[in-house]
Amino acid sequence: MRTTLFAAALGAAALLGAIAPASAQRTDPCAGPITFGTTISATGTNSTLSDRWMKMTEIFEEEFNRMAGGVALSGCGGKKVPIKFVMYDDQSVPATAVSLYEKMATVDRVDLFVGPDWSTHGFPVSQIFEKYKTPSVMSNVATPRVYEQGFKYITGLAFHANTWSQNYFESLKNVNPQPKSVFWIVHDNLIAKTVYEIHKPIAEKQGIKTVGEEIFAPTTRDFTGIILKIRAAKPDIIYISSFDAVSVPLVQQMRQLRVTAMDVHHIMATGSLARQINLEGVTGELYWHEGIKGPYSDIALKVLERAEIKLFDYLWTGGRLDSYFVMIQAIEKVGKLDREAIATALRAPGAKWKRPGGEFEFDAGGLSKIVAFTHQIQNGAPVIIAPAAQATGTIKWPSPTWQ
Amino acid sequence: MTAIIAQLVISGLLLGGLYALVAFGLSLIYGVVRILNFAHGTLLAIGGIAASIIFAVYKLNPVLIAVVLVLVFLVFGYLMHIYLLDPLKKRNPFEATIGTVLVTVGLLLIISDLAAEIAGPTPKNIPLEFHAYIVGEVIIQRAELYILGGITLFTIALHLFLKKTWFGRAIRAVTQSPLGANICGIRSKQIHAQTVAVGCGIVAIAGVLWSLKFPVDPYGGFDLTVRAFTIIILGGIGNLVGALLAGLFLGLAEVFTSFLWASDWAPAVSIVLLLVILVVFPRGLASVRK
Amino acid sequence: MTGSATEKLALAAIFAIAVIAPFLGAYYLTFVFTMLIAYVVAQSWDWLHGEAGYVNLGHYIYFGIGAYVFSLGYINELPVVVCFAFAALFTAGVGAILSYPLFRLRGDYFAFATLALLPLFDLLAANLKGITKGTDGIPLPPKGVIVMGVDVKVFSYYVALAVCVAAFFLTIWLARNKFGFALKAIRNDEQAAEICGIRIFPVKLKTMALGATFAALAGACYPWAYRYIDPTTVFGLNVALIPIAMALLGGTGLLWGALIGTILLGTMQQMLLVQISGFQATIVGIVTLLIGRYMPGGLLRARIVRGTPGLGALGKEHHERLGVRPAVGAAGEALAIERRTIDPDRTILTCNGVTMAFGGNIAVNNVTLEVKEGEILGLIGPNGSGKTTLFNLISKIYEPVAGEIRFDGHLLNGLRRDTVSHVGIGRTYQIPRPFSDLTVQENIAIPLMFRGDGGLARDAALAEAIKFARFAGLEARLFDRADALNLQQRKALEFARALACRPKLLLVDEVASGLTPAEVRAFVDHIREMRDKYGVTVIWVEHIISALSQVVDRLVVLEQGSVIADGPLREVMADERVLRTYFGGSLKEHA
Amino acid sequence: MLEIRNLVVDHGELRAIWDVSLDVEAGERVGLLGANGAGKSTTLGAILGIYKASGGHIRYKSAEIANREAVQNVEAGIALVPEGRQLFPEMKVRENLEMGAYPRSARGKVAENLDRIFDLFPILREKQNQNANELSGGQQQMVAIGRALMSSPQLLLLDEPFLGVAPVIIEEVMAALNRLADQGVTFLLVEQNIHRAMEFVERAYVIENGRTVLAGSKQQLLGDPEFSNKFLGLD
Repeated sequence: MRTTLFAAALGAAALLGAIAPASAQRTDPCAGPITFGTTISATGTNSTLSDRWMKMTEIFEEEFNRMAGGVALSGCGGKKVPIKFVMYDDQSVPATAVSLYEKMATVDRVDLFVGPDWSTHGFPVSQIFEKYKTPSVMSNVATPRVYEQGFKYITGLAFHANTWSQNYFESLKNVNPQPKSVFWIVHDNLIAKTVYEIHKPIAEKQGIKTVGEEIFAPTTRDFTGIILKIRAAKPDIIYISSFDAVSVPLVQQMRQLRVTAMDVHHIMATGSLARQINLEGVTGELYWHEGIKGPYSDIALKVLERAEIKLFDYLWTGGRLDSYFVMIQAIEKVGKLDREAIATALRAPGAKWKRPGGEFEFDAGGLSKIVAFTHQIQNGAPVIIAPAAQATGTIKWPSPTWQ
Repeated sequence: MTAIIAQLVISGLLLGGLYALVAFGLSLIYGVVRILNFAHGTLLAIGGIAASIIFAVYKLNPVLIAVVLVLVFLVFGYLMHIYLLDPLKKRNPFEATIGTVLVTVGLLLIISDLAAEIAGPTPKNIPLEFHAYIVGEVIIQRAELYILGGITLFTIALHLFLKKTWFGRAIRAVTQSPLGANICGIRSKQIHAQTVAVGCGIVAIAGVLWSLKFPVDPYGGFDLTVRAFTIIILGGIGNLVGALLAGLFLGLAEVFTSFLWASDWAPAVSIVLLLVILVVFPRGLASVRK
Repeated sequence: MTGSATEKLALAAIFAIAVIAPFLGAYYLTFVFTMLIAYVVAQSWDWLHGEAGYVNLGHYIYFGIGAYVFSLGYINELPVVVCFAFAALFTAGVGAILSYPLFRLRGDYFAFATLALLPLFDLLAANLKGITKGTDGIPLPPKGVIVMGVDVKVFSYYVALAVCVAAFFLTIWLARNKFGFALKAIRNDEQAAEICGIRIFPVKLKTMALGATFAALAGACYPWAYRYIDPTTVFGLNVALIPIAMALLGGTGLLWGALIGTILLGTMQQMLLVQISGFQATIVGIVTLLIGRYMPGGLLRARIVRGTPGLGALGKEHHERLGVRPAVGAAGEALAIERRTIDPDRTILTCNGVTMAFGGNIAVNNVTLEVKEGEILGLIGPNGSGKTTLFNLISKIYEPVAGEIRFDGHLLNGLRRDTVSHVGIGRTYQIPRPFSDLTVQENIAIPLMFRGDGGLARDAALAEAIKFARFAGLEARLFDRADALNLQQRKALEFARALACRPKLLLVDEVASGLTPAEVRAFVDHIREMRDKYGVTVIWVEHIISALSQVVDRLVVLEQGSVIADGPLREVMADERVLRTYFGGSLKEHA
Repeated sequence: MLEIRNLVVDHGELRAIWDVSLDVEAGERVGLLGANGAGKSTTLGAILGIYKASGGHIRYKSAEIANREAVQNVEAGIALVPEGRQLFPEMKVRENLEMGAYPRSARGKVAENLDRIFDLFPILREKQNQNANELSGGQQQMVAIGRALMSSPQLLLLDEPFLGVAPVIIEEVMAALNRLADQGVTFLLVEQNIHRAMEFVERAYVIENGRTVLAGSKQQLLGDPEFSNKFLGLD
């Protein structure tokens, strides 16, 4: 028995050893290519937001290396090295994402991470970055609590939940007649609830009273109950904090049941929503828009074009692309591939970072302080109405289609 | 208040009618073949997605779309039974049950993944804009009337089909007494395959009507399978009228729960109902009537 | 364990891999960790399914509950051990409580109801925000990530591995132990199990609670390692059915089924994940479908696997692992039945005004009957006259709507079915109901294990069963499954099983039909021997009166649920009323 | 009309019929007697085509019908009134009857046959719109017989038609069966109640353990000590 056990153990060890790829740790900080590890929710429930990103990332690798010529390493005599992505589908399951990041850290031995998306993934995966002391620029992980863990190696590109609708509520100060009341409709989801919880006091400070609030489950299909409550409450503003896909029947039924308000605000008033329902006159937030030119916008637009992605349809694509740009900037700031230095640079207080939508800073926890552009759907397309500097039009108030 | 109740009732009936439609197919299949088809709700989602794509690309009339999809689904159901499910009948009951679970769960995975790969994972619907009728404070969409009409007509048609045609009666006969049906000269294998086909055909119609009102995505649908099970247990296996009433009741219950209490608890209604019924009447409600 | 060389080797290899995986790197740790957890869930599911035959589609809720309880304990800064204990205990409690409503259900209805548990608990976790923090989920504080300089994942890994090992050996124990035999009897036929003296509900409840405990331990490992849970991660339908698929894939009810299924499906999923982009779920779906279609008993039961030398050992059914061979004994060896001295004046069974009705149909109507100790009573009557119903009343299949049944000093009214054999009643069924996927030996051993006095140990029961089998002429078929027997052999098996209940009163329901005259005579001798040698009282329902006439002391005739005659055979057969109502008058009338 | 030779039928691994041979001439009333489990019902099922024959021959009007589908046999004029009736409990009496005319050849004469059955069992005409499960046992038996008659059978196989039927109704059913016999229907009757069986049949076979062991006319059998021995057990 003892010999069999020993033989089996030996065999097993040999087998595992054979599977494990022998890849040496990189010793030369100037050698390319620099590998970025990431997972994308290409299948599963979150894939409605990100199903085209795998293709987009492949194109990004190609276009960036072609158009920019690679990452400029000042610490290596200004040599430009290409980037390379290692990427997997996390199937929208957090546990799968964790195992994949572990694999990328230990088997694929990627240099840096860019990802994952979504707060539910950000929580467990952020510990992997700490453990392997490998910096990551995550995208679309907007819940402040992820960044309140005191971690050093994480940063995240997303709207700051704290400032998500900042421009919107600012712009409301200048409309006439003034809105006096708001009804909150909230998708039962980490990010949607955070946005609602943060903006409720902001609105009330501005003198906009809450006359109703309702949280709905993602599988809700019939919203008549909620809508009747709205009609009874007669709010001036209806604020929908929800993912776009799950709110299709909500907005549709609001239309059908002739809900009236000065404005209906949807934090994800996207193109995919607009294709399914009449969004005319609805206000919302945009992360970035093809019409707004800024740093890297040439590369970004080229990538989007080739990947056949419209920012208006896939709202969060901007965050994804920005995480790539920010990581590249961080390497260039350091001038060579040095994880510790890159992590420090990313979290340097007051550092400015470029993105196609403008400049921004990270907060103390590592979450980008990005303020969304507020837009209104006019004649089927989004028109930026705030901030004033980038505005492409003015708000129609009260919203014409909700009368 | 009456206007509010009226509005809620309309929505509840609409939702419940659609639920019933989902349950009809499952009820027929379960009644005749005694197979738990885990892929049932997912088939509806696929039907809805196909319908909305056809609508978006060819701008076909939804009725025409339904006709096309029904034909496709009939064939699919027939082949599914002949090649995947029927051969399992030859195994012992233990293997037959497990085999059925594996086959239908496998199908569920395959069709939802394929649909997501081909059509994309985003939810889709048939965006028809129609005139609305306003009676006092109650608002009814013409599309909703069409859907309600569709459900009513279809239920009546199905009812007549089961009552009046030889084939429909054979389905009921096999459900109620397989041996008795055999004695009357009903070929059970044939009826089984045809019933699975018809059940899938009904799902196609449900899918089209569903996508007129609500969006569907390839990963959804399983919660509809659970609801459909609730409905057939509530309404009696193979009992169409029972399924309709149970579906309507469920729809109304969910709508009223969300208005009177909170919408995040509305999905609990059907689950709690199912559990309570099963626990109080362990052999289903049908056993009580006897 | 009497495992083959293949099994030892496989076990050693798997265990070795599992032990060293963390040293190969964090990726292997995480990958094997997910498999360890999946195995525990799959295996603990299979205790209820493979052993007891219940399809609990909602088993995954126990994983989720365990994860939640652990997390809540952890963020309230309880020691990890305490968190684990709470998770296990609380979840076991939930399992026990759920057993009460759920086990009222059978078959598909049980599956429906348990399936509904998943969305229900998902909803509870999402909506009971005060306790669970709703869809926000629970992040565990990062400060516990490194314990004693080691990543906490390593600890959770080895805890999970320990739980796996415990689950594996518990499976071996369950398959061989008396408790496991109770489950197997339940799987085959709950009523027959009760008749053999098994009190079934506590057995099912314990199994449910045990399964819940293990799933909860696996669930507790999860947040400990991953540091975050939310409702969809631990109650989501998409993850919940996978472990079940794994167990079914390998082969449910087999020692290696869940393990091999987990390894294969888990590895396949992981390979697809890292090597193929797109269509992963489709491929998993196709494999699942093909196994269901062509190997519905699971991979290990497939002919091709069973036929492969070495591999075949993994697919062994439990009884192929039981090593108890017949002890060579003398043919006339006494059965382990207490020899009672008969007191012919003592009344052993009294039915007083017993009535049973189904709906409006009165099956047994005000039957009053006395049976003396040591009597052999024949019970006849046309089809539908209530003979079998009367048996069912005495053996507590039914509770009479009126009247009183007393047996050997016990009032049977209100008695539980499983105590019937304990007070000394054994019975056979008209259509035999042996435990069909158990061997002849096991069938007979079951009542021996579950006697009122605590019963024999497994091996003793199996050895003792051989004597009963020999007595019933089944010695040659000792190791064959009951479903391979022909009708006569099944009847003989039932008879032996009833004797193994050590009855004072034996209820025999139509044994002779289908036997040759010589076989009938042998059977009659058996009946007589039971009475003369062991003092057993017998009531025998039979259509074939020629068989009865060889042995009965007294004949009772039922017609439409009522006793129409009661007396010595010859008197009864001459009774005008009997002849008229039972035989339609004398046959000569027709001539 | 019907000729069975050395029939063998297996239920899965169990052999139910080992060796049954019998003949039924057109217009005859033949009984099939035996104890529970002797194989009587299985024999009837095999004739109709519900069970597969593993061996032997069943010839009907000189055509081999063993292993033909039930529907073909119904179309050819065989009908079965099964043990336990096997009605469709939640279908109306009328619908139950109509199901008997399911084979294509029978569909043309539904109205005519319904009339005939309602004449035979007037109570069914009254109750035609009630669900079958609301009927008494006797009435259900009438429906079962009626359903079999809907295909205008020439050979009617009856499996324990008097089981669970009140004596008064038995007389009524018996009278109806006699009328059918007068109309030329051939009967093969399985019955445990010897008295009832002997009232009706002219000739009978006795089955034991799946084998035909005795045969003869009513008079022959009743005079045969072995026969009374089998059923009475008195020497």
